[in-house]
Amino acid sequence: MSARRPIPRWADIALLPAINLLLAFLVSGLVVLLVGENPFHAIQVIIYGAFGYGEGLGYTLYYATNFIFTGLAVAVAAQAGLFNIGGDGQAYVAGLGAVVVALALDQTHWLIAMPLAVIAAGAVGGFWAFVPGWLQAKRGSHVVITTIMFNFIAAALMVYMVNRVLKPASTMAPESETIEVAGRVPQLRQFFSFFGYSPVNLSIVIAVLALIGVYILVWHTKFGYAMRVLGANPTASRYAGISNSKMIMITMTISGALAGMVAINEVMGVQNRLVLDFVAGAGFVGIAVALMGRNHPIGILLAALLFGALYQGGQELQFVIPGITREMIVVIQALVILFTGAMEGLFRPSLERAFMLFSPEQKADAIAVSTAKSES
Amino acid sequence: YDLGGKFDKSFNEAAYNGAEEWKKETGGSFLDLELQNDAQREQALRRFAGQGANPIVMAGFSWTAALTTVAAEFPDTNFVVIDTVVDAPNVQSIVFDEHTGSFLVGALAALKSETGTVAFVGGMDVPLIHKFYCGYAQGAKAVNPDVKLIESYTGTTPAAWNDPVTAGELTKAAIDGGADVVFAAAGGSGLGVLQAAKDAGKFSIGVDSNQNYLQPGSVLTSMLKRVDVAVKTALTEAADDATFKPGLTVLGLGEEGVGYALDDNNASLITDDMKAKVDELSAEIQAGTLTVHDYTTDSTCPL
Amino acid sequence: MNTQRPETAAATVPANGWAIELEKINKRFGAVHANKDIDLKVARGTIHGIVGENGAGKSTLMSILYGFYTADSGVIRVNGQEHAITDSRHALALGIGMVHQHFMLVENFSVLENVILGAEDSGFIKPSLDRARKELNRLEHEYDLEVDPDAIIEDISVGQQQRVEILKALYRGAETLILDEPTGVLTPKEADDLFRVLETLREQGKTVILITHKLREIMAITDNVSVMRQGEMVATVKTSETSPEQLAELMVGRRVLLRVDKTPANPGATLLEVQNLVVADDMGHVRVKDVSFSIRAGEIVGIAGVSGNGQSELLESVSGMRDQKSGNVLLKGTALSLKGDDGAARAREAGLAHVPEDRQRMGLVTTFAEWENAILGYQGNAKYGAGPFLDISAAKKAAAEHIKLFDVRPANINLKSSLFSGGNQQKIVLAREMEQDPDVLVIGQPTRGVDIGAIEFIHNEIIKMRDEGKAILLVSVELDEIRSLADRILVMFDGVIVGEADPATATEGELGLMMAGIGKDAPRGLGIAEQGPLP
Amino acid sequence: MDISSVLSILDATIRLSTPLLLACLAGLYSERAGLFDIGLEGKMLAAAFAAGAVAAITGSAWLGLLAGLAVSLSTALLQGVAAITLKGNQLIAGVAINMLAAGMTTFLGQTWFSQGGRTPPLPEGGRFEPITLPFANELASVPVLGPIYADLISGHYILVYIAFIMVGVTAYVLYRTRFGLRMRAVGENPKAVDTAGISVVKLRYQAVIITGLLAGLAGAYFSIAQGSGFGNNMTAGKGYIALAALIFAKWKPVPAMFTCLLFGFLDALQIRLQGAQLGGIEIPVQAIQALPYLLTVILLAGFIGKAVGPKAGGVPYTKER
Ligand SMILES: Nc1ncnc2c1ncn2[C@@H]1O[C@H](COP(=O)(O)OP(=O)(O)OP(=O)(O)O)[C@@H](O)[C@H]1O
Ligand SMILES: Nc1ncnc2c1ncn2[C@@H]1O[C@H](COP(=O)(O)OP(=O)(O)OP(=O)(O)O)[C@@H](O)[C@H]1O
Ligand SMILES: [Mg+2]
Ligand SMILES: [Mg+2]
Repeated sequence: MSARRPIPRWADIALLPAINLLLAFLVSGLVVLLVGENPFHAIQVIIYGAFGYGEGLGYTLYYATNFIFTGLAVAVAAQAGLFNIGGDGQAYVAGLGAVVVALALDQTHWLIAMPLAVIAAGAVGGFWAFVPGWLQAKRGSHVVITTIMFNFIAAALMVYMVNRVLKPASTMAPESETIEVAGRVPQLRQFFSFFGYSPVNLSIVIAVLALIGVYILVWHTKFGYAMRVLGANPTASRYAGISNSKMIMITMTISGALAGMVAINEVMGVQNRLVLDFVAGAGFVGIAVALMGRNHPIGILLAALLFGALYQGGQELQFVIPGITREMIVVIQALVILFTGAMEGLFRPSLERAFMLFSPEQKADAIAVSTAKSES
Repeated sequence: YDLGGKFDKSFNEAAYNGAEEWKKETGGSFLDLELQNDAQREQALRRFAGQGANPIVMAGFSWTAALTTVAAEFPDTNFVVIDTVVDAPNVQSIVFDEHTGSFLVGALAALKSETGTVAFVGGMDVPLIHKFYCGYAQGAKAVNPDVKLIESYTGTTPAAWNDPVTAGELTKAAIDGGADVVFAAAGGSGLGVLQAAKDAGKFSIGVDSNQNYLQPGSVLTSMLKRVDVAVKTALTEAADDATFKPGLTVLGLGEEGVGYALDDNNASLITDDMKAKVDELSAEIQAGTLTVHDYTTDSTCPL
Repeated sequence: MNTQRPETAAATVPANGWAIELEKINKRFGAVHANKDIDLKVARGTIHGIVGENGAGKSTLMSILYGFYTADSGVIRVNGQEHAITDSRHALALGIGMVHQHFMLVENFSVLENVILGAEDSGFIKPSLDRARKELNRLEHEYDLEVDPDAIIEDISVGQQQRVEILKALYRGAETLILDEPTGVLTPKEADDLFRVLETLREQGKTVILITHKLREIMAITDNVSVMRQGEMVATVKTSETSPEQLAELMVGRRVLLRVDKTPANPGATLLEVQNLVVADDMGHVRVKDVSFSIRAGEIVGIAGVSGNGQSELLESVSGMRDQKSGNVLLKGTALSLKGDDGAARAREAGLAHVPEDRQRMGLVTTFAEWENAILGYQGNAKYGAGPFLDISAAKKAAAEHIKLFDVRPANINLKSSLFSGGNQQKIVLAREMEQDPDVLVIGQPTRGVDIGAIEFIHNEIIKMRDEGKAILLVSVELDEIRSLADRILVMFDGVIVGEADPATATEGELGLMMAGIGKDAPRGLGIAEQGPLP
Repeated sequence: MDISSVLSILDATIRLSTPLLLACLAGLYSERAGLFDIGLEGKMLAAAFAAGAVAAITGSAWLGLLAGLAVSLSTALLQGVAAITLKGNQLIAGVAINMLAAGMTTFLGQTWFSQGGRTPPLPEGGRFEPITLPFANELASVPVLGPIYADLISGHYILVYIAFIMVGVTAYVLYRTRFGLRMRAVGENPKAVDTAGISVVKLRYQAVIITGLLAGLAGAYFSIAQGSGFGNNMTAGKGYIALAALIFAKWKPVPAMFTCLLFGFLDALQIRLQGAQLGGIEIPVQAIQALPYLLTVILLAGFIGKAVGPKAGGVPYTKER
């Protein structure tokens, strides 16, 4: 064995993921082939559907908005060494905060309703994560268990709230009253007709702000520093005078509040009312997004866009190629996660070797090594 | 189709079958789509309308908001929505009197029960399912005022509609609680009810489509909700503006939109007396002499 | 090289033959050439020392011999036979055992389980455990290596953990035993015990390779010694023909002062006062029992003691990391409020700096860049950012300064901290704590695992702080270190200060007795059994 | 409550805890070997589908079980390749496996059976039948103990007995065998294992294989024992609950059994409490449905204390060379 030379940075962050993505599509292509459809056409459709026209792009961005929020939620907790699986539940209950404020203020103006709803949704979502955080900090209860449990509790709570409390008695559908136009978050198409009928709305601005905010929080504030110390080495953080218990509680709260922003996008931006299960698993996608994005805002942005594109492209695929069902889209998404996330190391060794052969000084090295080897 | 998926053996599948039948009879073709999440509703409608599909038929109460928006955008397209009401000139809303159909199977259940206890397993505690329960309970009480009712639901997440295991356990619990007839209104989970009742040698009642054949000899009957007929009729009628009937269409016992299933599979389970009694109740309801309370009108269920 | 190269010793074939021969071993880690054309021959039945600065490549070389790393090139001969050692299993089969610098033990396993791991006789462990218990008993007697076979590793002292490592190797029938810095964490007595074991091994014809930073040990026990510097083997000499001064010079490439030069203390006002302190450990056992002492400005007070007698808890409590059950810590007359899990922050604010015993577990976040560690504990300080924000350039500036002042190598503030050698990691921590200009400095094991060049530097820095009028609390298991640095020595045993000694007059023997609980006012016969047999 | 309703709750407890227990033990092996496994759900689902499909086609429960084991095993190995050989992130690998299983099972089910991803109801013999233990019927009339033996202990599917036997087997393997010793060591300190001359990679693969097999049993239980045929996503999050149980039990086999029984009991209780009244007011059914989860949190916070997992968990083992 020889001294491993790391591959150049550009190859690491661009080439390798690209190769992996290609592989994911290739394997997906086989699945498409299995149902007798043309895989190249399918990929074309996905890409066109996700980015090719305004409305498609709008949908991609709309999905990505959710994934940015849940991805950030997972990432912020992960920075402090906490694994928050509860994004789904936190986003779900945050819907209560959003819808209550929106319904109360839908006679005013969205400029009033939206900030207050953001606070309310953040507070409710934050609370839903604070409790597991508190239990972890004070009682040592593992957040992984408690957040899973809180997802289920949230689901039960919301079925009750929607059906027994928020639903007007006379309607059939399990949903809250509709928010008046003044209380809704404006959709981007109101400003740019380019986006067609897509539901992407001003929540995406909050998402971008959240990305920047998290970046600053984690890498440019004392709090973020403390958070990272805790995540990397809890003993060192006590040594550094950081209160681990407070950090855990605050970090979980921030994480839950971020997940709670999904409610703004869905409840105030798209559905205009609270419906059952509006989160639709975005919290779990957030785990994949955060992991693939290496818990870094830029990575999360890219991963969220990728998943948004897969969602929207997959939908397009269903329209265009009727033989392809929604399950196949899930399969394709899973393959993308598998190859670009879990198996990202697949090509690293060959790539390292390739670079070794192509760079002259390293080439000399490689030869020296191999001759040395054959001598022994 | 609603989020439960196309082939749920009951509601969505019935819609699909209706469309298939229409296709077979008329030679027409249809586009169909399953949704992954709520946001895709408007997108799908617009897409179909944009492609010139006419009519567009939707099954499920969750379509209200999306349809309200899109129907206004495509005034020349005819829409038919099942299970909810959208007030627009180009929309036909079809709702079913599930409560009366459930009333009849409730009566059958109480008549069949030897223990005097009948049970209900719903998918999720949502108004539509309550409407089933409320009708069922009233029917059971109507023939046996002392009947004991056990009411339960599989879950609180969308998995509730696809969780035969929990539904089966609920059924076993109900049977342990003395029930010997269990009505399943739980989508895909209902299969677990039918199985568990069969395993225990008790009776079950299917829902939406005729499910008698699934466990012959154990499924007492099925509460029919002829979505297939509705879809088929809608496709036929709404294709032509001349026959298209915008506004509200209520399909009840009279229209044979709801009812109970009687076929070879359960013929031996339902005695002539039982059939006579239920048919009598059915006639009374249709005549208006017997009213069955509809839960969804005021979210209460007077028993 | 400014020193003349001494005649390479033991070049002719020794009576018992060579146990190990390494020829032209090369190993690179990325840009670092850790081993350059290394030649090393070890005679069978001898103790062979290897010395060298931190990062000289000692551990790397031994890891290659043990099959943990694979050399890029070179030849390994064991007992004259050439072998390409591909993995540790292979090395073990050749009779090579290794006690790693950082122990390779499974912490929540018992001693027995650790010993048999990888050397089980059959699919079921019961017979192996029984056999190991017997064998261990025999080895224990043969080498006077006492450990409780059923104790859990994390519950026993490092000294005992090391015995387990040695027993592990012996159990596997090692003929050649490699020890990488075995005494770094041992008390003098434990070290003596270890050396007795090594001598027994030598008598039995086994071969020992000993890496250490302590020249005293090299002189005392080895037959031959090799010196490494910056990846190269600079010399191999007979121990009897060399001196510590010569070895030090070979290692560092310059003359090193091997003792501390200091003027008498000139104590001022009392800065740190500890009153009736009672502290419990994580399990709730009281480890510090009613300890009181005070330190004045310009004074170094050393706490000596066998590790595990409450020093760690005392340090952690004084520095705010651990709640006290009762008692007070006063800084300049004001009691510190140390309650809550952020007590360390308040201690620092009050002017107390803390160099922890365990730099990797506490003092550093090893995954952080060097500059990020340069502000650890002071992240809230206004000079590293206004309000909630972190001023990265200020932190980097401070880091660069620390590196310059303390000669940290490599001088790269962006390097991940885990990639610095232990000595340099220690300097990073020291620089950070000392440069805050604290009133009181609390230091645990300042030179653990650090090479002599760095030790000299660190000791001088500590004296300099004292002379600037700081109060310094020094905890170390190195008696030499305590005796040469401290102005007063307190001896701790079983959570109690059992006596005070004057470093100028106290002998090592006296201190040793006090440390074993047999001092002047010591409670006799307490807990001695746990510490092993008396000398 | 009379004895028969108590027995019926306990009976349901056993039925409901069995798949959790199998999954929990499955997770125990890989996690003890230092591999986080949130892919339990996916492995179970894949196995449930394979077992259901093969049993439906062949009419043999045993062939179904075999298929379930095989599929779960291959899924586990795929995850193993990602997490062990390629040193990928173990959590991502798990998430991917879960999604892949969710999509693939429905997709293949639809392609093969055209019943919306469901398999057809199983024919006779395609499903495991409850086993009546010897003398169960004879003893049933003995007061108290009779019903306990006849109803509670006897009359379960074979997989139930396997699950409970596996608890003892696992405890034995873990604490009494060479493999168990090494596996526990590799989850705590792989470097120590490596320097002792044992292959970390091989050990981890062995653990993953066992995980795959046990998850396969759990999956098969859903579709060909407790249920009769496969339904979409029929594992309904049980993989996550099993994971929670594993942490709750601090990665130990016997406590794992008790935890799974507890979770099963809470679920059984929930099922029986639906519609219960409290002081004349009907408790919302959602409150009862949330009860198991709430109680878990309370028990965890109140009694269990800190759970410290295998130290090397989640970190791929890299040996510098
Ligand atoms: N795993 C590794 N990866 C990359 N570089 C390494 C690795 N291990 C060691 N090195 C490099 O090799 C050099 C020699 O390291 P080695 O551990 O052999 O030093 P040492 O002589 O044992 O030092 P110390 O006295 O601190 O133990 C180091 O300076 C380091 O830069
Ligand atoms: N992964 C790595 N990459 C690069 N260098 C490394 C790596 N791991 C260790 N090193 C280097 O190897 C050398 C010795 O590593 P080791 O872990 O033995 O240090 P240490 O034991 O803490 O030092 P000391 O012996 O002084 O206590 C250090 O110089 C360190 O920088
Ligand atoms: Mg070393
Ligand atoms: Mg070292």
